[in-house]
Amino acid sequence: MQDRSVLVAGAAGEGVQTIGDVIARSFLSHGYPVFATQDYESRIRGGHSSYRLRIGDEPRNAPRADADVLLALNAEAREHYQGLLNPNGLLLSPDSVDASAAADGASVAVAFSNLALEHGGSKLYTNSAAAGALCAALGLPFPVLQAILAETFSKRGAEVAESNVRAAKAGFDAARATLGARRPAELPARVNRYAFTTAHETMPLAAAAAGCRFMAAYPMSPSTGIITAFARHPELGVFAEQAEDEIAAIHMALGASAAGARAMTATSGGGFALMVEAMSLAGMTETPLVVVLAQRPGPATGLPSRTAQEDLLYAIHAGHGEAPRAVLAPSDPQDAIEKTVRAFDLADRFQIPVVLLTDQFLADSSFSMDALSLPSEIPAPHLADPEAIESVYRRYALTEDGVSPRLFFGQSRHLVCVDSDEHDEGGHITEDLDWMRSAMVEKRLEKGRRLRNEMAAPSRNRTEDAELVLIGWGSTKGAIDEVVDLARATGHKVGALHFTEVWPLPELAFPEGPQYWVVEGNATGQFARLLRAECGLETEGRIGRYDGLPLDAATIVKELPWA
Amino acid sequence: MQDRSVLVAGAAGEGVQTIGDVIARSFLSHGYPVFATQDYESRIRGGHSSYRLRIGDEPRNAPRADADVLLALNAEAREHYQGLLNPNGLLLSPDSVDASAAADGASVAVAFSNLALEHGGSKLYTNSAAAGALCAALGLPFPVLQAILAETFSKRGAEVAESNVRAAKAGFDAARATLGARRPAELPARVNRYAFTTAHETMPLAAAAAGCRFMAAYPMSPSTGIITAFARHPELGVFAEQAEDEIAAIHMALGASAAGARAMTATSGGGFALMVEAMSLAGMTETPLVVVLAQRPGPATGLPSRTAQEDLLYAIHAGHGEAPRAVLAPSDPQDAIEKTVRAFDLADRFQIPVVLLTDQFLADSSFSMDALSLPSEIPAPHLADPEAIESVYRRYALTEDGVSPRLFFGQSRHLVCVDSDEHDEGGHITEDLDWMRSAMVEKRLEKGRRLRNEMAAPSRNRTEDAELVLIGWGSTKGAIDEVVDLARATGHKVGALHFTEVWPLPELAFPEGPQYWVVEGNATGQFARLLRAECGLETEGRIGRYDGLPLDAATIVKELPWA
Amino acid sequence: MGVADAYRNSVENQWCPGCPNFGILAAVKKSLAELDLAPHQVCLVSGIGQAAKLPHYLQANVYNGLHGRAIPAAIGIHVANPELKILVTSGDGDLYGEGGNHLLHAFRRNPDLTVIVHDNRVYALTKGQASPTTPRGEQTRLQFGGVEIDPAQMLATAIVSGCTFVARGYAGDIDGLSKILVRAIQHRGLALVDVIQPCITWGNHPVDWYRGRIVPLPQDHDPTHRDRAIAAALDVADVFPVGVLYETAPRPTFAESYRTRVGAGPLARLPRINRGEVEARLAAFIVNRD
Amino acid sequence: MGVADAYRNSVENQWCPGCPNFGILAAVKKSLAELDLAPHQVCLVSGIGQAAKLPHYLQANVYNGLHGRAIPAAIGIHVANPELKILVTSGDGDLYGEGGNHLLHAFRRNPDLTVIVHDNRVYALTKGQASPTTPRGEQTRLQFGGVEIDPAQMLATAIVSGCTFVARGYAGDIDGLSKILVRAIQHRGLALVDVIQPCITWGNHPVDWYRGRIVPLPQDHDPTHRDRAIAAALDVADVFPVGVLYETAPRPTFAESYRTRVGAGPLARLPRINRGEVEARLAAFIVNRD
Ligand SMILES: Cc1ncc(C[n+]2csc(CCOP(=O)(O)OP(=O)(O)O)c2C)c(N)n1
Ligand SMILES: Cc1ncc(C[n+]2csc(CCOP(=O)(O)OP(=O)(O)O)c2C)c(N)n1
Ligand code: SF4
Ligand code: SF4
Ligand SMILES: [Mg+2]
Ligand SMILES: [Mg+2]
Repeated sequence: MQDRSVLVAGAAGEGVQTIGDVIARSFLSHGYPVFATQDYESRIRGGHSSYRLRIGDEPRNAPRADADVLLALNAEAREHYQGLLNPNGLLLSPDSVDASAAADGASVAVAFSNLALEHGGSKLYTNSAAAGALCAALGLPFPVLQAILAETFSKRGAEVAESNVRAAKAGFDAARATLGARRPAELPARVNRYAFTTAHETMPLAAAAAGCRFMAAYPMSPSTGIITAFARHPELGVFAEQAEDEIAAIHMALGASAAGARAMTATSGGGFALMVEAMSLAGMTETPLVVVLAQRPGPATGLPSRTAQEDLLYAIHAGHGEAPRAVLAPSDPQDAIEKTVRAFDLADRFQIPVVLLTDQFLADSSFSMDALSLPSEIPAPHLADPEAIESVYRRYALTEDGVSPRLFFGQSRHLVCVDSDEHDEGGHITEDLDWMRSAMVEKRLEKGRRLRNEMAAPSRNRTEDAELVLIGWGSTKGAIDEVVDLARATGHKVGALHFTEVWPLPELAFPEGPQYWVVEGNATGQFARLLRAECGLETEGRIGRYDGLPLDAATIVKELPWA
Repeated sequence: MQDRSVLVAGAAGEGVQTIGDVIARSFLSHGYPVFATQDYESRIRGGHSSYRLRIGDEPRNAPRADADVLLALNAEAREHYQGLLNPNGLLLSPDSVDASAAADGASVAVAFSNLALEHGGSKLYTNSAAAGALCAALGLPFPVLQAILAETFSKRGAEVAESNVRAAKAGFDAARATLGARRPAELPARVNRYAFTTAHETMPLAAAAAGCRFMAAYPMSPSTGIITAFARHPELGVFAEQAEDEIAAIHMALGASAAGARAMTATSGGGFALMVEAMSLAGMTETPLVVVLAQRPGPATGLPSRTAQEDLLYAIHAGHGEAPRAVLAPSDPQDAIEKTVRAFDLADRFQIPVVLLTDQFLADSSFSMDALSLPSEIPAPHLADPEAIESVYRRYALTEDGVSPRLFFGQSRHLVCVDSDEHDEGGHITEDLDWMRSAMVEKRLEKGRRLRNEMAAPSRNRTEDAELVLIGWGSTKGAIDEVVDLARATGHKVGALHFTEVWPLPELAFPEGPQYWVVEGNATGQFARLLRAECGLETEGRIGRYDGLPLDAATIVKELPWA
Repeated sequence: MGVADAYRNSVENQWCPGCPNFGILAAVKKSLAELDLAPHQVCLVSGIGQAAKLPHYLQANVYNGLHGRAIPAAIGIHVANPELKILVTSGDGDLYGEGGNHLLHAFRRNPDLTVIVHDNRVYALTKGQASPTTPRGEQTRLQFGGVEIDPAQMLATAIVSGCTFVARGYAGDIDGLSKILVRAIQHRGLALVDVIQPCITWGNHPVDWYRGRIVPLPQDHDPTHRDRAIAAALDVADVFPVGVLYETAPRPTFAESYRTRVGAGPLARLPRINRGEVEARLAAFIVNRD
Repeated sequence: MGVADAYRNSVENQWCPGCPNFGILAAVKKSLAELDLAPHQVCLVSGIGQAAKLPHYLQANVYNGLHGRAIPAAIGIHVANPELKILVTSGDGDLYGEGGNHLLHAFRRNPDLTVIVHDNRVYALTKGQASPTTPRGEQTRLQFGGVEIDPAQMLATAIVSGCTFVARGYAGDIDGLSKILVRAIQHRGLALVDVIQPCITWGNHPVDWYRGRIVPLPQDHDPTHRDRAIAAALDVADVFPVGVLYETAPRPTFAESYRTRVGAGPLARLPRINRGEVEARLAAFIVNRD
C-alpha cells in the first residue's frame, strides 16, 4: 500500500487514543507497519486531540502533518483539523458537511453514535463504530479489526467485546455503503511483523536490564511514563518512589547510587531545573547517575504536552563549576535501549551524571521496528574489589585516568567518604590550594577528556556524494532521513549526519565541499552553536521548528535552498 | 613609594582583617592608594587566613601573590605563607625564626602579645601591637596609625582607644629598634584621596539609587554582603527578606516585580541552581529581575570562600526553553555601580532577567578608586501609563519590538494577567500552535535581538599595535591591564580587550593580525568557547586559573608565549 | 455587596464538566462579591495543576507562576502592593508537595494571604498520581499497589506553626465554602482553607462518597482550643469535619515594620531614593576626607 | 559494648574551640559504642553548615552532600543498603530551612533514620544570620533590628505528622544526649532529635544562659500523649524541656514492602534481572506474534 496518513481527531477523553490504537494494531496484525503520533492539550477533558497514523509497506517512522484520511469525532474536531486534509483526502465524520468544506476530497458522514446505540446497544460503543468506518475507508478487511477489538475488550467480558464488534461492523458497513464506488480495494494480508512501541516504553526495560535498581521521580509530562513503567512492573525489581519534589528525587537517587545501587531519575525541563544543583553535586562527588530529561516547549510551563528540542545547551551547562557529564539523545525506541544501557555504563565507568535527552515526540510516538533487542553485551557495574584495596581506602584516589576505584557504603569494612566540598583523596574537606585543589580539578577534567574519546561519531546517510548535508540530533532522525529520500527523488544530492551522542562531542572533521545545514526543534539553533563552539563548523543554513509540533519532512523540505 | 605587597596572616578569628584594615586606612589617609584582598577558609575559627595589601603611588587594583613584607601572627601562619615572601622581603612575627627560613630577607621578631600586655594592659591589644610593628616596617609615621586607631576604637571608649594606641606604639618602637639600620625612610604625606571599597559594597547603593525596593535572598558566600547591606541600612528603603531557601527568594522577587517593585536577589552558584526554574519563568512571564550571581569555585560546595569564573556558560544557559537574558560582569567597584544601574534598566526595558556575574574576589577585595559616582542619568522605570490604554489591557500585546506595555497589579482598574504557560496576548493559557505559539516565541526572540544591539563592546587597552591581544572578562581587568604594562615594559606589544557585558555578545570584529589569547578564572576556557560560538573567533592561547585564587599578573605573564 | 457575575470572564474553562473545582470557583466569586471587592483590587496567585488554572477563570489580576511556587510569589506581591487582596488558589500537590517548604515558612511569616487548597487527594493534571493527601493504601495511576506512606497533615502543621486561621471546606457546598472564605479573606494574616474537592476523573471515590462524609464541626467546637483543633484537623480517616477549625487573635503580619517606615501603597509609587543620599554614601568610602 | 575511641579519626576539626558541637560529636560516638556498631556499619549523612561537618570527624561512612539535602540522600542510602545504621547530623538551617520540605515528607515516609538537628538557632557557617529557630526579636548579623517572624515548630510538626520518636537533647550534656541517641537509633523508623547547641561565636546567649534553662521533662511525662508532647515541643519561650517528648509504637518503615519482595541486603548485591525476562517484554511489543 502506498504511504497513508490517517488522523483521528476529537476532544480529550473522547477516545481518540483508543480508536487510533485499535486501528494501528489492526494494520500491524495485518502485516503493515504503522507510525503513530499523539497530539493533545494539557487538560483532562475537552479541547483538541488527535492520534495520527502513518501506514505503509515499509516502516517510515517519521511524522506527517497532512492527512489522507481524517476521522473527526465531532464538528469542532473537524473544523480544527480539516485544513490538514489533502486535496484528494477523505473526511469521515458523524455529521454531513457541505461540499465546499471537503473541497476536492470526499466527505463521508456516518452517524457513529446512532449506529453504536442501534447495533451495540449503547452509545458507549461509538468509538468502535468509528473505528469500523475508518477500517472500511482504508480497505482493511473487517475480520482483522474484529480480532483486535475482541482481544482489546476481552478483559471486560464477552458481552462487551461482542457489542463493540457489532458497533464496529455497523460503522464498517455504513461507511462502505456511503463510499460506494470510492471504496478502496481490500488490502492483502502480509506476513511482516513489527514491534510497535515508544522510546519511553523501552527505556525502563533497558534500564532494568542494565541493572538499575532505584528510581525516584516527581511526575512531569512528558517524563512520567518512565517511573510509571517501573511501578506497573514490580517484577522488574526497580524500586520506584514518587518524591515530594524533583530535588528530593535526584538526591534520593544520588544517595542510592553512593550506596551502590544503579540509580536514575526522570523529569522535564522545569523539574530538571530543580535538579541542577545536584547535577553539580554528582560531578563533584563523582557519583554515577542517569537522568532522563524529556523535553517539552518552554520557557517555564510552556506547552506541557508538546514537543521541542530546546534544552540541549541547558542540559550540557546546567550546574555550577566544571565537571564532566555526558548527554545522549536517542532517536527511536531501539536506539533508546542502546543509549539507556550505555548511559548506565558511562555513568558508572566515569563516575559522572549522564543525561538521556528525549522529548514528548519520543515519549508518545509509537514506532514500528523490525525488532527490538538488548545490546549483545550489557556491561557489568564497575565497582572495585574491597579485597584488592590495601590499607586505607580513599574514595578519590588520584589515578592516571582520573577514575578512582569505587566502593559503596557498607560494601566491606572499608569506610567510604563522599563529599561535596573540594576534598582530598580520602574525601575530606580540603583548603589546600597549593596542590590538592588543582589536582582534583585535573582529575575530573581528565575523565572528561577520556570520555570525549569514547563518544560516538554521528551516523551517516548518503553523505558520500552529498552537496547538502543536513545535520540533526535526537528524535528528528526519521524526518531527516525521509527528507534525504525525498530530495534524492527530485534530483538533489542531499545527505544527513545524525548525532545521538551530543555531549561531549568527539573530534570531528567536516570535509569541505557540501553545504551544512542544521535541522532542530528550537528557535535559536542550539546545536548549530554547539558545533561552532566545539568543532568550528560554520553552517550555511538552519531549519528550526518551535511551534510545539515535531519536525516532519514536508516542513523541512519547504526550507531547503531550492524550495 | 614603590609598589609594595604586604601580607598579614593568621588564623580565622585572630584579627587578621582588623590589622589589615587599619594599615590600609592608615596608608590611604596618608595619601597612598591601597588594594586589599582577603584569603580565608570556610570556617569560623582557626585555619589560615590572610589580608593582602598592595600599596603604591598610583592605584594598581590587581592582586599580587608574592609579599614584600609578611606579618605572621603565629608560627603556623608563618610556615604556611613564608614561601610567598620575596628574596629581599621582610618577615615580622612574634617568634624569632632561624636564618634559613627567612633566606635572603630579614626576619624581625616582635613579641606582639607581650608588648600588648605590658603597654596596653591586656593581650586583647595584640593586634594593635602587630599593626604598630608593621607600620614601622613600612615607614609609615606613627601618628597616622595613631589617628586611625583612635578613630577605629573610639566607639569602645577613650580607654580602649588609648590602650590600643599604646600597644601599637610599643610594637612600632620595638620593630624600629629591631630593624635598626634596615628601617625604611619615613614616607611623606600626600594629598591624594581615594575611595576604598568593594564591588559588593557599592552594588547595593547603586541598586537603591536605581529604584530597587525589594530584595529577597538566602545567605550564601560570597553573596551575603548584598542583602546584609540593605538590612544594615534601612534608610535605603529596600525591603530585604531572608527567605527559607533560594527558590522562595527568587519567586518572592518575581512576585514583587510583577507587582511593580524593582526587585533583585543575590546568591552563589549552588543557590543559583535552585533559581534556574524561576529564571526560565522570568523569561516566559517577561518579568524584570536582577540576580547577582557571585561565583566561587565548584562544583557543588567546592571552595566556599575562594574565587573563580566558572559559572559563565551556566549563567547564560541556565533555564529550560529559550528566552532572552543579559549577563553583565563588572570589573571593579565603580563599574559595579554602572552595571547595577544598567542591569535594572535593561531588566525593565526588555522585561527580562539580568544576571550580575561577580565573584569572591570582587566581593571581598577593596579597590582604591579616584572617585565613585552614580551614572549622570539614572533611567526611570519603564511602566506604561494606564490612562493611555484603551479598552482591555493585554499584558503580552504583540508589538514591533517585542516589548509589551507593562502595568502592574493594582496600578489601575486594568487587570494584569501574568502566566507561565504559553499564553495569548491577554496572558491566558493558549494551545494555539498555528499562530500564537510562534508569535510569542518570536516576540521574545525579537527582544533578544534588540538587546544584542545594545550590548557594549569590550574596552580596549593598547590594542592598536598589539601583536598579542589578551581577552578577559569581569573581575580580571586589573590583573590583565597590569600584564599589558609589564609586557610593554619588556618590549612585547601586548594589548587587552576586556568584556563586562558578556551576554548576549554584540556584533564584533576581531581584526586579523594579532594573536588572541583568552585569560579567565576557570579550567575549561568558557569565554573562549563562547567567543568561538558567537563570533567565530579562533583563539591562539588560553590561560586559566582554577585553584581558587584570583588571577594575578605574575601568573599570567608566566604563561605568555615568550615566557 | 457586589454580584458574583462581575467576576465572570470569557476564558474557556479547561476543567472536566462537573468537576467540583467549579464549586470552588463559584464560592470564590461569591465571597469576593460579598466583600464588595472590585476585580482590580484582587490578585489571584497559583502554581501549576488543574486547580492552579482557577485564576484564569475569573476577572481579577492573575499571577499563574510555577508549580509549587505560589506562596513566595504571593508574598512578594503582598509586600510590593499591600492594597491588593491576595488569594492563593492551587492544588494539594502544588502547595503541600512541591511547595511544602514555602507553606511551612509562610505560617511563620504570616503574610496577609488567603490560601485555598483544592484538596482532591491526587495529582490530576499529570493524570492521577498520589498527592501528599492521598490516604495510605489507595491505588493510583502510579501507586498501583496502593500508597505506602502516610498522608501529610498540613492543617495540624499550620496550627502548631502559628497560623491563626485554619479551616476545612467542601467544594460541593458553595454557600458554606463562601462563608468560610469571607472569614478567611477578612482575617488579618495567613488564612489556610483546605477544600475537599473530589476529582471525578482520577479520584477513587465518587462525589457521593464524599458528600456522606462531610460533617459540620460540632456546634460547640471552640476554634481557639489548640488541641481540639488539631484533633479535628487530623481526624479525616472516614469523616471530614468542615468549618473553621482554628482561629485565634491575629499576629503581626509580614512586613508590618517595613510598612510603617516607608508608608502604605504600592512600592512602585514611592519616590526613588534621593540621589544625593546615595552619593553621600559613596563619598563616605573616601578615607579621611578633609 | 564498644568504646567511643574506636570512632576517633585524624581529620582536623574546624569548629571553634569550646563549641558545644564537640559535645554532640562525643555523644554520637558514645551512643554508637554503646550499641556496638562498627564504623563500617554506620553511615553519617549531612548537608552543609558547621554542624554538617560532623561526619568528617569520626570514623564511619560519610555522605556530606548539599545544603538542605541530607534527608533525601539518607533515604536513598537507606533503601539501597538497609544494613547500614544511618544518622543524619546537620544544622537547624539545613534541616528546617533549606531542607524543610524533605523533613516534612520524611515524617510521612518514616525511613529508619536518626535525624540529629544541631539547633544553634543561627546560620553559623555563613556568619550569623537568623535560622528558622531564632526567636522573634533576637538580633543577628542580618536581622539587625531583630527577627520579625516566628520560629518554626518542627518538633510539634513532627508529632502531628506521624513521626513516632521526637526528642529534645542538650549538647552540653553528653551522657544525657547519648542516652537519647541510643533510644533514637534503636527506634524503628524516623527518630527526630533536636539538640540545643549554643553557638559561642554568633549566638546571642552564652552557654550559661542555656544551661540554666535546660530542664528535664517532668517525671510523669507520658511520651505517648500527643497533646502533652506538643505542649512540651512548643514550650521553648524561656525553658527547654529535654528528653523524649513523644514516642509511640513504630509504624511501618519506608520501603518495607519492596524489601519483602527483593530480599534483604544491599541492592548492589542483588543479581541483575534475567536478560531473557527483559527480552520477552521487548518481544511482547510485537503485534500479533504467531
Ligand atoms: C517543577 C514541576 N514539576 C512537575 C510539574 C508537573 N505537574 C504539573 S501539575 C502537577 C501536579 C498537580 O497536582 P495538584 O497540585 O494536586 O493539582 P491538581 O491537578 O490535582 O488540581 C505536576 C506534578 C511541573 N509543572 N513543574
Ligand atoms: C544551596 C545553598 N545555599 C546556601 C548555602 C550557604 N550555606 C552554607 S551553610 C549555611 C547555613 C548553615 O546553617 P545551619 O544549617 O544552621 O548550620 P550551622 O552552621 O549553624 O551549624 C548556608 C546558608 C549553601 N551552601 N548552599
Ligand atoms: S481531572 Fe479531576 S480535578 Fe481536574 S478538572 Fe477533571 S475532575 Fe476536576
Ligand atoms: S560558629 Fe558557632 S556553631 Fe560553629 S563551631 Fe563556632 S561556636 Fe560552634
Ligand atoms: Mg490535586
Ligand atoms: Mg545552625
